[in-house]
Amino acid sequence: MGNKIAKILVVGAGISGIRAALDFADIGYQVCVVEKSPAVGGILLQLDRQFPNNHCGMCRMLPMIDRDVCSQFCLRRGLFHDSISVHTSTEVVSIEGNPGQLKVVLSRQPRGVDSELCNFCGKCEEVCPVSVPDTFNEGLGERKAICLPVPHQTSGPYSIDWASCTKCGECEKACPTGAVKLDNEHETFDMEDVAAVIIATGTKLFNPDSVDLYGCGEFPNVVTSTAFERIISSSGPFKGSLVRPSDGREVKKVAWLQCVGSRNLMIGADYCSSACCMFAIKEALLAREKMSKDAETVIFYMDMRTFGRDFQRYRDRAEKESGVRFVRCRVHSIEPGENPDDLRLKYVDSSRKTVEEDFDMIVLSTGKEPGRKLPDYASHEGVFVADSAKGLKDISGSVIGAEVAAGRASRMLKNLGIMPADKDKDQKSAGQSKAFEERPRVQVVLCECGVISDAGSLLDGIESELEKFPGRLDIVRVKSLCRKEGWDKVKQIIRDGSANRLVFAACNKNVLGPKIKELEEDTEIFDSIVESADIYSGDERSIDSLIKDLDMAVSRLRSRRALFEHSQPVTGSALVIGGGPAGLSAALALADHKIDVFLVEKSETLGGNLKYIIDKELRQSIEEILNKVEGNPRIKIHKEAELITSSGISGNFTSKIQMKTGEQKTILHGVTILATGGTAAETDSYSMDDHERIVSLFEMEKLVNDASFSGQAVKSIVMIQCAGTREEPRNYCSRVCCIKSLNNALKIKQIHPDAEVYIFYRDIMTYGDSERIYTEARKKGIVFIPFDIDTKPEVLVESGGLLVKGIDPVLGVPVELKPDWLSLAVGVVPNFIKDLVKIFGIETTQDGFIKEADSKWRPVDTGQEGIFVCGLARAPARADEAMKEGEAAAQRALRILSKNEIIPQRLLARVRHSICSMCSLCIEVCPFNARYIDTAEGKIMVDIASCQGCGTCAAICPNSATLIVDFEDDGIMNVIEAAL
Amino acid sequence: MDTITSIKSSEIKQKAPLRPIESLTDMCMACGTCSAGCPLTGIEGFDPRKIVRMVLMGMDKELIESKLPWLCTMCGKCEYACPMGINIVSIIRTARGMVKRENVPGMIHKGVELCLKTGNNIGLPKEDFIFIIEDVGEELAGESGFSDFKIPFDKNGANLLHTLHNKLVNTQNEDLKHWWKIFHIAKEDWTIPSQNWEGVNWGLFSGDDEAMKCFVGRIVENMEKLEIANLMYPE
Amino acid sequence: MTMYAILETNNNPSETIRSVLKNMLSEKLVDVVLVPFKTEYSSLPMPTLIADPEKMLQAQPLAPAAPFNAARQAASVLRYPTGKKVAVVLRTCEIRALIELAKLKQCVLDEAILIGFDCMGRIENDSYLEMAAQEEDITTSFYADSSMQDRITGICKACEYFQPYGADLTICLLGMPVMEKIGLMAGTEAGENIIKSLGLSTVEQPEGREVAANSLLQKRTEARDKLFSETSEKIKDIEKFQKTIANCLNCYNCRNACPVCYCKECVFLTDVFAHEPEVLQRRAAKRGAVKLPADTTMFHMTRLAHMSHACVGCGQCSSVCPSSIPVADIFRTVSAKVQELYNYVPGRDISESIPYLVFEEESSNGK
Amino acid sequence: MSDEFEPKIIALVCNWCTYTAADLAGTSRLAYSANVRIIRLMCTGMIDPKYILKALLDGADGVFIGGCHPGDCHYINGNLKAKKRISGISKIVEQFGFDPERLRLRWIGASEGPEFQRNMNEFFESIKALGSTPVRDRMIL
Repeated sequence: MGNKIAKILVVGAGISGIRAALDFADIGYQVCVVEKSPAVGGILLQLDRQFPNNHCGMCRMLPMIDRDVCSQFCLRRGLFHDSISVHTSTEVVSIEGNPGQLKVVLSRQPRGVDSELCNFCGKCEEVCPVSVPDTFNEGLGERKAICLPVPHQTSGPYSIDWASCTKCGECEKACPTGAVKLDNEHETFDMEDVAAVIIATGTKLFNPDSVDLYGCGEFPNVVTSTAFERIISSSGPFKGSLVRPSDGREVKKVAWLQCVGSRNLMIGADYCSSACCMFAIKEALLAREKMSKDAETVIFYMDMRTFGRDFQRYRDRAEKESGVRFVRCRVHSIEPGENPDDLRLKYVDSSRKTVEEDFDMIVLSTGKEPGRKLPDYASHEGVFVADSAKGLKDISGSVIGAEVAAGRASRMLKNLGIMPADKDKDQKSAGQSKAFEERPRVQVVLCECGVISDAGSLLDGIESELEKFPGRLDIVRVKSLCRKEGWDKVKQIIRDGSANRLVFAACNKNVLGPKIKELEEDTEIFDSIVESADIYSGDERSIDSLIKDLDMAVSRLRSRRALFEHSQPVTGSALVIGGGPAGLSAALALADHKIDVFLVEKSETLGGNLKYIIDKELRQSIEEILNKVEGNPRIKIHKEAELITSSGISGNFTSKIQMKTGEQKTILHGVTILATGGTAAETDSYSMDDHERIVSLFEMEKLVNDASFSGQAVKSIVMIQCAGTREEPRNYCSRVCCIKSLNNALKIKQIHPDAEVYIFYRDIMTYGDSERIYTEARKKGIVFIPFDIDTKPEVLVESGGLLVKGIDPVLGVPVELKPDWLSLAVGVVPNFIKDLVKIFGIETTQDGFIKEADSKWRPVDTGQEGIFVCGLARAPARADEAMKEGEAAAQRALRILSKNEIIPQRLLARVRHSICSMCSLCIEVCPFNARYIDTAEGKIMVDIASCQGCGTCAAICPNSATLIVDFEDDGIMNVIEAAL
Repeated sequence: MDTITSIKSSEIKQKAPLRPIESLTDMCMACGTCSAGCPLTGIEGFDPRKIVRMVLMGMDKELIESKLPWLCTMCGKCEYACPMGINIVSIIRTARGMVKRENVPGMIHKGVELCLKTGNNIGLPKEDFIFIIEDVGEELAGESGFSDFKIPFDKNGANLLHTLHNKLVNTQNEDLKHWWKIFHIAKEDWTIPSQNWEGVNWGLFSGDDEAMKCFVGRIVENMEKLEIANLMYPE
Repeated sequence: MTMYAILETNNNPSETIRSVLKNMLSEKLVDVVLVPFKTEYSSLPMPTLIADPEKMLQAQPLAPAAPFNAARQAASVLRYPTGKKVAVVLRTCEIRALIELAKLKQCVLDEAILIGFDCMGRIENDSYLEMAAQEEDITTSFYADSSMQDRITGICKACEYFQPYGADLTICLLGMPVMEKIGLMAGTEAGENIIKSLGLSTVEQPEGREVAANSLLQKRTEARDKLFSETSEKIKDIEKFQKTIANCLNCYNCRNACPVCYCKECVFLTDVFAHEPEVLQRRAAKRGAVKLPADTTMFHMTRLAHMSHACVGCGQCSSVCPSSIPVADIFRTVSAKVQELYNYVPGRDISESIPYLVFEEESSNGK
Repeated sequence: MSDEFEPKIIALVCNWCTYTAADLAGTSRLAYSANVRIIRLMCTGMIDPKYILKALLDGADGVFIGGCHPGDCHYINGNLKAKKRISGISKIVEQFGFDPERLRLRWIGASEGPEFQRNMNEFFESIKALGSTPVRDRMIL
């Protein structure tokens, strides 16, 4: 393997695949992404905003450190990274060989359009005679057989949908650049020496056409949740207005039907699709934004599964503030309504009344497609499967799953002795180009377009205007920049000429962009000294208008300066705080990458909540990791120790810990992982403290797993879910309780088959495959009695024992039970870590969980670069989930630890110390805490690892003592001047 | 309805006659699909989910004694959509069967008894039946194009055995002619049994398995006797 | 209850204050005092840092003159903590500017004792010097003869912030027979400690101050509104504004005199505005002609953009303008609307963040 | 035709959302005035008041600022910081006779190409109705 750059293959370019690819690219691997469809981005391409904040923020997934190597763009538009190559319309045929040296056979379906030649002019689309339902818009509206498969994506060119193409040849004739090739023979090709493969093929959604009672296909106003996303999307078929597909009328009343294709044994779907509940709430909220005040949104559900940290409050807001109605009833069928195109639903409401209501539109919350299997090669050694390929995951779940798969693969490679390219990648520092040391000499390259008929006279006009420009401006004409001949000429001009800045006056930058990137490899020209102006696309424009564009490009180039920042060294070790499941798995993952880890644990033993975990399998997996951690020479364990101070920036932290003995120890580390955990919550609800037989579900678990339990006389046990949780002030779902209570109940039934078990619940949160436990519990005769926040059961402690009073909502009759035991699902709370929060300057939620940088896209990063969070410290999680988060955090940390130094990027804030007044406004406004005062030097410094070049600092600095490279004040003002 | 207390102890379960049958009620998650689909939901307190819930809660006695089982039309819409595949219709039927026969509402049980005795639910004697049918047959023969129409009673080896809905014999016998016209034009080889011609099995509705079996058996007997392969059943 | 002491003045209020300051020094209640001081070379009082109690003789704490806004001088003494207590005697606008500078980390007020007084305004330097040539003790006559108070600057006449904000000690003149007695009021615990340590007997705050303040406020507000409407007229369109500032030389005196313009070096002196020849030539080519130095209007408007939220209306910018541009009038007028928008009063409260650091967490549209 | 007033508009847009939307509008061939000059910045939070003054004083008839929807900002809240600053600068310029309508801040998400087009057209029309900038044909010193 030696010098060869290890290559990773990622199958699937949805959010998981992109995350895994970026992870590998970040630590220096070459990555190849193959995607079956013609576009990168997966289902997220079709969605504009996400729960639980109705924001987008997909761009936040882009790398922070290696910013320059990936084009800075919305990920919906494509994935651009120097180390990542993307093959769309490509599938894996087979994988063979040994890990580290896999041979992968791939099959590619031609796009029908040459990406090198296509200039996005769209003439092919205009002439194509074949119109088919627009798949991107879920069949709403039409598109041509040749089209941009994802209208907002420009990473690939036009593409032919071979299924509908008639090969009439009109497009071929119309294409001005000869890019269309009507040849759809699949080609098979091999990829050798693939070090590892990540399967991130995602999950397909259930197709509701088969549900005859919902009238899919028959009623145009019954749509899937994905179609609804397209309807409200500004880039969708109705340009973002919420109207019905049948007649374009404004939607005033819309309903969501949950669990379409999920939680249905009749179609073999004994699972919950996990994301649909939140998805529906989000859609309802987005709909409300677009609807009139008196409009109605109703969600029909069985259990509203708001099992994420912030989800319950989101639901409550939807209900109380935004007026989304929630009806607990699964709807039987959709019938036509009073008026044509209306849809009628009949249901039984919570007061057992039968209601018939007409809606304008009905959205089916379709879940995961049942019965989908992974391909055979997924089990090949050296192939790792991301969680999202196994079942539907929300975004953070997909991201974490991808990190875990990537992490496991890179651990295996480390073990095999396979390294990424080299630790200190020979990074071209574009900032240090020689060009910046010289006065700008601008070369304008005018493309003599072979396609536009009157290009010649246009160029004459431009040239005569350009000649009036003061200062040196070399002008040269080149034939057809979009073709190789033209481009070779450009390279020749660069080599021969004396210019140190380049402006291209040509067409679409999507065509030029990739070519300009190539220039970097072939010449001394870097893309930061190249600009382009589009003089050909769009409607005919005046010379004056074109000259302004060119003038702006020239002005931008003239103000480009060299970068003065130095690289920052990285200390290649990690500090992990907390020795519970999350911390242990993070520490081990890093140690397996041959990284030194300091593991600091407050208590006298490692394992955290392991002591409360009864489940055999889970116990075993944690114990296994615990043993490995304890035996690992790279992990230095400090028990009964606490962190007292920490300072520094990403890559270089200095922390002090104090042992119980009073001894203090200083630790140097490059990253910090916070895995401070959580614990069972306390509650005084339901007379918790008034009777010895009222116990928490954790105590119940212990009890039922104790050998003595079988000897007890147990006739009846009652469990009450959400005791003191999912209402203020602890208004979140703890995620673990439902599953634990169900397991306890099943265990009780196993030992005492005749015992009665009753579970009072608000919403059973058996998300994903754990739905099976719920099914199993019902099968075993456990009785479930739902209640609302307003109809909580009552617990009375009487002389004779316990009495639980409630109401059966289906029958509307009181229920009175005298259980032997009462188990309360009290939930979990994060450990109290106020000191750490202060030391690290990180943010917490109102419930004391550590806030991530972004709950969707960067779930284990904190707002502070170099500090990561996992497990219960971040959000309620099951132990297995917490361990995965630990691995994910380790993988994120590896990005930093895998480098010897952090090389400054061009897009960076800089301080001109000589004129800085040290007012520190920049420090206060920096959203990334990337600025600090170097007290020794008396200077304000920029942490180049944290700074992302947003320029908030520059905008608040009154005298431009802070500036952003390439966005300096003079440059921008000159561009403004040129524009006017 | 009373308070539900400690309902599923094994003692009660033994007493609860609906438990031992192959009911899937435990699987119910009270989702409401059945209620939402049932055309009767809300009428006189009917709701299929309630029935399932009563069984699940061990309230069989209350269910059997209530009129709920009798409100159901047995259309099966509920069961068709139940995501857990709960056999709602058969639960209701079983419940009906457990009702003391004298408490079976309306004329259904009377009909069953008459049928057992006479071979049809309205207790029509054979002669009267033949008279009515032949009368209608003659009427049809009077219409143009049907002059050669004749009622084929008990024809051995016919292709189709034609059982009749007692309503058509009793009150709406004009409707019989529609069938027969089709048979005649299609040149169908058919026959009507002169005995045990009842095509409506009220044993099914009253939950009386024995009677139902008997009624079905009579038809089978007729078919075997006349060596007929196909049956036309008006329900 | 505010702590309040009455001080006899015997027709010389300046002397009364001097002796208080002197006692503060000799009693070691403070280590140094920054106070206007008449040097032997000119009658114009200059801010002076006094360590020797004996030097207090020449202090002019109440002089109706200010050659410049002394907030910057105060800030230079208070740049960072030194472990010494510094008393600063400042006009209201100076204290407000000092508080703004503290927010901008240009000074730390932890060790400062801020002493303010009810400001009756200041007289322009040239007038003051003229008057000084004829009269020995302008300060005493200024307070004795209210007609002299009409000679204060126009901007002072329109200043409604004549009572000190956030001062540890306030020298109370409003509503007092200044030639007989004045008040010394503590606004903070530190101020109270000083009154106590000086052994001054405290009394209930005498009535009359509020009435006097209200009547002055009314007068000032009327003048202010007149100033605003007149100035608005002068700048209400770009044509008028160009005429108003046509004679600007880009000397940057206004910026140098501004107490809250805290930049080490103004951006207009940096390369941001040091245009390449190509830029200037291109500008000329596009517009036909450009006046140099360029960016004069840009300068004034940028300074407004930077500092209007913090303008304390001291008027020094106008005082120093060689071209008699009513810079202060413009700043006061424009700033008033900006400060109203942000509900921000510069110098009101040191714990109040400057407007650009506070923003709504969530807002639905950019409208 | 040539006499008709064609407003000159500067659009300062953030890289992540509004610029992407503008680009999308371009590739989707959603037309708006050719007199709109788009200047890409990393974030609206980067907008120095100087840029707005510069544009207005150099003769822009309108200045459009487009950022991410609140919460979508790639830099967390640069857009909200921008909003605060821009409200101040608007207050200033209006006192010098620039109609505050000449300065418009809007949030346009990355996928909202049509939204970008609509905003450009609306702004263009509203500036057209306002008429030329008071700066036009004047020598600003």
